[in-house]
Amino acid sequence: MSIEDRKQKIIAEFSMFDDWMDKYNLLIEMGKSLPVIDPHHKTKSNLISGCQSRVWLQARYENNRVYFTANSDAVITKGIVSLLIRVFNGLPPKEIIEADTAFLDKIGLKEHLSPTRSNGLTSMIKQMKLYALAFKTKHDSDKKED
Amino acid sequence: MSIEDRKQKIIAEFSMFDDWMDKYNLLIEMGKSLPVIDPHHKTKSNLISGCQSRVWLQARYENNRVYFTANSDAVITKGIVSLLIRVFNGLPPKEIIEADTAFLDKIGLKEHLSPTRSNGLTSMIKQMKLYALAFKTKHDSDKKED
Amino acid sequence: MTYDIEKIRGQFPILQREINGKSLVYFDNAATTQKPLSVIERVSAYYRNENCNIHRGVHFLSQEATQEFEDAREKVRGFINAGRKEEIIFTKGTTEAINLVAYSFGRNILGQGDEVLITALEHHSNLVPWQVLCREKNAFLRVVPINNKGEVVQEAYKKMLGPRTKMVAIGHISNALGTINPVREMIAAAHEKNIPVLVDGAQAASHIKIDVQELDCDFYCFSGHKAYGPMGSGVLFGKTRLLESMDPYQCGGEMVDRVTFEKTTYNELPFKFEAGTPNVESILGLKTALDFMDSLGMDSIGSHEKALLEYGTEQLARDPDITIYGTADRKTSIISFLFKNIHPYDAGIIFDKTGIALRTGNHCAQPVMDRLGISGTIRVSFGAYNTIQEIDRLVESIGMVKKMLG
Amino acid sequence: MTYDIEKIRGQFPILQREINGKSLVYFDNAATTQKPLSVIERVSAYYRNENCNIHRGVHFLSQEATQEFEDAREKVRGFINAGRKEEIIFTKGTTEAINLVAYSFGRNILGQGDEVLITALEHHSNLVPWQVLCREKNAFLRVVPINNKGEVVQEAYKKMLGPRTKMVAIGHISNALGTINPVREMIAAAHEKNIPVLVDGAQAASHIKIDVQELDCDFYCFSGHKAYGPMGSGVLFGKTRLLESMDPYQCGGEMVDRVTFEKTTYNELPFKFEAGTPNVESILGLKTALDFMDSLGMDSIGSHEKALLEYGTEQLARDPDITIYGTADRKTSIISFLFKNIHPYDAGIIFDKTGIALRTGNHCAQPVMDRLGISGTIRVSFGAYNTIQEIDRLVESIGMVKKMLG
Ligand SMILES: Cc1ncc(COP(=O)(O)O)c(C=O)c1O
Ligand SMILES: Cc1ncc(COP(=O)(O)O)c(C=O)c1O
Repeated sequence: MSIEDRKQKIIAEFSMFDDWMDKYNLLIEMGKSLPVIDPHHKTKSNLISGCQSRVWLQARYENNRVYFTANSDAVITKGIVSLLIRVFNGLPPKEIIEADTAFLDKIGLKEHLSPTRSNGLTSMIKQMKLYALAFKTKHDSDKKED
Repeated sequence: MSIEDRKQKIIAEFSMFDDWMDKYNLLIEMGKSLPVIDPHHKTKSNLISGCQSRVWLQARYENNRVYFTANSDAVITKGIVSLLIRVFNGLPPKEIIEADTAFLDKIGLKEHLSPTRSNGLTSMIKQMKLYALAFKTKHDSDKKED
Repeated sequence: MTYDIEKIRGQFPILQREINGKSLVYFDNAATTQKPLSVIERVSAYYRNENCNIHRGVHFLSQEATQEFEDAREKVRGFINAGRKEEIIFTKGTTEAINLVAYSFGRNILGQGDEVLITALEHHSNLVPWQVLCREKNAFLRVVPINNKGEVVQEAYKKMLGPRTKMVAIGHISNALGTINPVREMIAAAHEKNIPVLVDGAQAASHIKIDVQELDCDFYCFSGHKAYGPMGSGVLFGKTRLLESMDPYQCGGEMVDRVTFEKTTYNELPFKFEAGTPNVESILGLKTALDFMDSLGMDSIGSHEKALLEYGTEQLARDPDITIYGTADRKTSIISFLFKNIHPYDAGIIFDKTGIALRTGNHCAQPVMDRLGISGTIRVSFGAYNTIQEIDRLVESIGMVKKMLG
Repeated sequence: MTYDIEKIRGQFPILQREINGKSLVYFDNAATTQKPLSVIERVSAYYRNENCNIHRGVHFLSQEATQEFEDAREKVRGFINAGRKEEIIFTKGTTEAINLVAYSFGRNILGQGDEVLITALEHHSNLVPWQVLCREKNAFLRVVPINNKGEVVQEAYKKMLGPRTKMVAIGHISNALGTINPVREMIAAAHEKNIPVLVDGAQAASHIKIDVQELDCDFYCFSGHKAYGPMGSGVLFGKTRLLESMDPYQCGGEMVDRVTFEKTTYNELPFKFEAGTPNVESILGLKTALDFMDSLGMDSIGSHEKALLEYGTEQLARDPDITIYGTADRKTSIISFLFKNIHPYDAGIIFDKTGIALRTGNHCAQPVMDRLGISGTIRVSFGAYNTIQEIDRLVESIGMVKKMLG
């Protein structure tokens, strides 16, 4: 599924509900399907700074695609990071780097887009893009050496 | 003349005019009758700080009374210091120390009462009272030693 | 005089606001208070009719605004009962005030191996400046411990006042737990050993009557924005003798007397410490804010807030899923708590959705959290306009939080 | 687009005011500008509907205000064309910005015997902080001379950029004389020797388009209150690389990442330099002020003010009793002058009585006055809302001054 399709699918899922309570319940449910980070990756270096809740995020590169796992001690944060992973998982680095994340606005979770440092969404997205960038850079330079 | 009488007289003189121009002309005229400070007293230590214009003020103590001389390079300032001297000159220190100078408000020169540091009126009054205080302290201690 | 809560609320336009379809319950007063109409209008009137740069102008606007500005200084003097107007320095807030003292006073008195004493309750603003200073001077930052109720252990404090202690810096009221410290006794104990004391009154100014002469503190500071005044207004009180002995902090316009390239002499107090164009607007607004509090009476505000604290504590304490942090014998206006098994951040989001503005996190007091073995709390903090009904709304929302997240 | 002066004036309520029975002519813009209604209303709306403490709150008000605050940062970035938003630090004004750089940057790079270069035109705020720093470091403050027209002598400047010069700090526009310095060339010359340059833009921000990337300055600062914005708002731009290398200035809330009693780690840019509760009100107002200027266009403001400067200069130059100080080839918006035989203070009082607000004195630039051999000047400074008719009023008042005092 393309990144656009993924976003549309998520928007559709959320648009089924009018009520914030239902939206949040859905978000919390989604958190439960998060590809959970392996406990031994729950290290300080995988901790995303700037969140009130703790979020660990780990990435690996396989067949030119990036795969993420994550976890958080807050269930709403967990829902959000799982949303992001649903959108980004298994994509080539370039697509992740260039991805636009305004869709979060459309699903009625606008409050998480504000630049307050407490929610850390910005930090999460930044970290995912940084991973993608690192893999891409490595990939490109490996190629050159061939 | 008592200090009260002096103030009343000045208030009466100014109340003859309605117009600020006439009041200021009177003030400038009054400046001309200032007991002018002797040039050799125009020293740095007699300079009052905090005025945009320079004001020198000197005091002497004679027969238990304080006498002032002064000068300024600005004619309005000169008028103001001469007003003050008219009120304070030749009084015993105690009366100067306790004097209330709100009469300046009554003569339509309120702007000079504001605590801006540029006009220095507050500094002038403070300096005159300080002189009076110094003379009184000396006087009292001289007496004790008698 | 009765405390007419509806009339008081009517003075705060923001309380009419709806958030997420619910009328706003503002319980984040320890972060910043809302502003009464009188303050908002004072600021607006200033810009409409009076705005100018003060102190050195001879023109009418400047004279008028200078007068108002200096009247505000006199008002602040009276509000905290300082002896002299010159002892009131305007800053942009508590943080700047403490940095000023650390820089201009602390650097002079602190030598290698000396000690600065703070408590485990301090806000970062009354901790990091001393930490940085101590590092610069190879001195030690000593921390008086707190007990499980969140009270500073007084016996420990007295023991820690040692021969190397050069400065004590203590909060009047803890912003994380609401504890009121016995500052008067603590100051007396420090003074017995000739140690100067700074009191961080950021959380006190809007809740209790402050009397710096009675406290006999050497420095006292607070922020206007936490006391119904505009942002950007702050107060540092200092004893004349100490202020006179200190070097300036920031340098520039206003704080100088005579400037040449070779040498600069400084202006007299309080201007020596007020470099740059003063924030006239915020100081005039602060005066109006203090007038507002005086019109209610600090005692009345205090008893109203006490009633809220008691009722709120009662309600929360009754819930077996809630733990309250900070149970000092003397506390005010703040309830910090946690749910069992619910992350405070999650709870905060649900509270917000139900129209309740409160704060979650470490409240710029990480060491307090470390001491309590938690990463943060949910903090409800009251102001003069809060009501019992709003606490009932909180209790309702607690139900919602538990339903969704429990 | 035509420059509709009546419409512009209509946006400034204070211009309707009468002073001493005359309508106010406000010619003290270099001290502080008046505020358009949009700014006054922005501040008021903030306190009525949006007020709260930002950045760490999860509640709606805090999210919303944080967004607005960070939008304002982006607006400032665009206004001075900085490359990155993180390079914009909010301060309370120019004075604080320069003190920050002197403290956090100057102290690191300056050693014994090194030199800081300023010009003879500087405002005290861009002089005293360097003087104090040099004294602390046993370094030297070098002053580039000006010629009789009030221009920095460029040959001297280039010669003085020596092997010990570690920092250059220059005003963009002189507040005493109106001289526009060729900062771009001066920066290029300093950079050839790898010397960083701070530009004090306090007098520039409201008059000319600023482009920090084109200037290639290392630091740039200005005050909101001199650019139609609220008091208490200021901007420091710094290049990322330099800001990253610097220690924090003030310490407290907001600027920390993790705090323990042993050690504190600092927040990332720009927050590392923004300790304490930010002055949200003033920064939102500043954004509106920049919007106001953009809506007129900096070029239009510039040509309007140029016309005022030319007309005013012409009128005053024609009077044989008047001497104009500051006749640089490139100058803006400021006329400093003196009467023969009339003290500027006396004149200022008469001007005030006729409703004209201008400034007399040394304009916080005593060294400039010393250089010109005078104790002060009468300064007229223009803003976007001033008119030719107001200059005619000035000329009328000059007649009055001479009649009364001449
Ligand atoms: C050239 C210049 N630099 C610095 C300043 C200081 O600005 P502020 O007082 O807003 O800090 C001013 C104005 O007073 C100025 O004109
Ligand atoms: C106890 C305490 N001290 C200091 C501060 C810092 O105040 P400000 O951010 O207004 O400088 C605060 C509030 O943030 C506080 O609660």
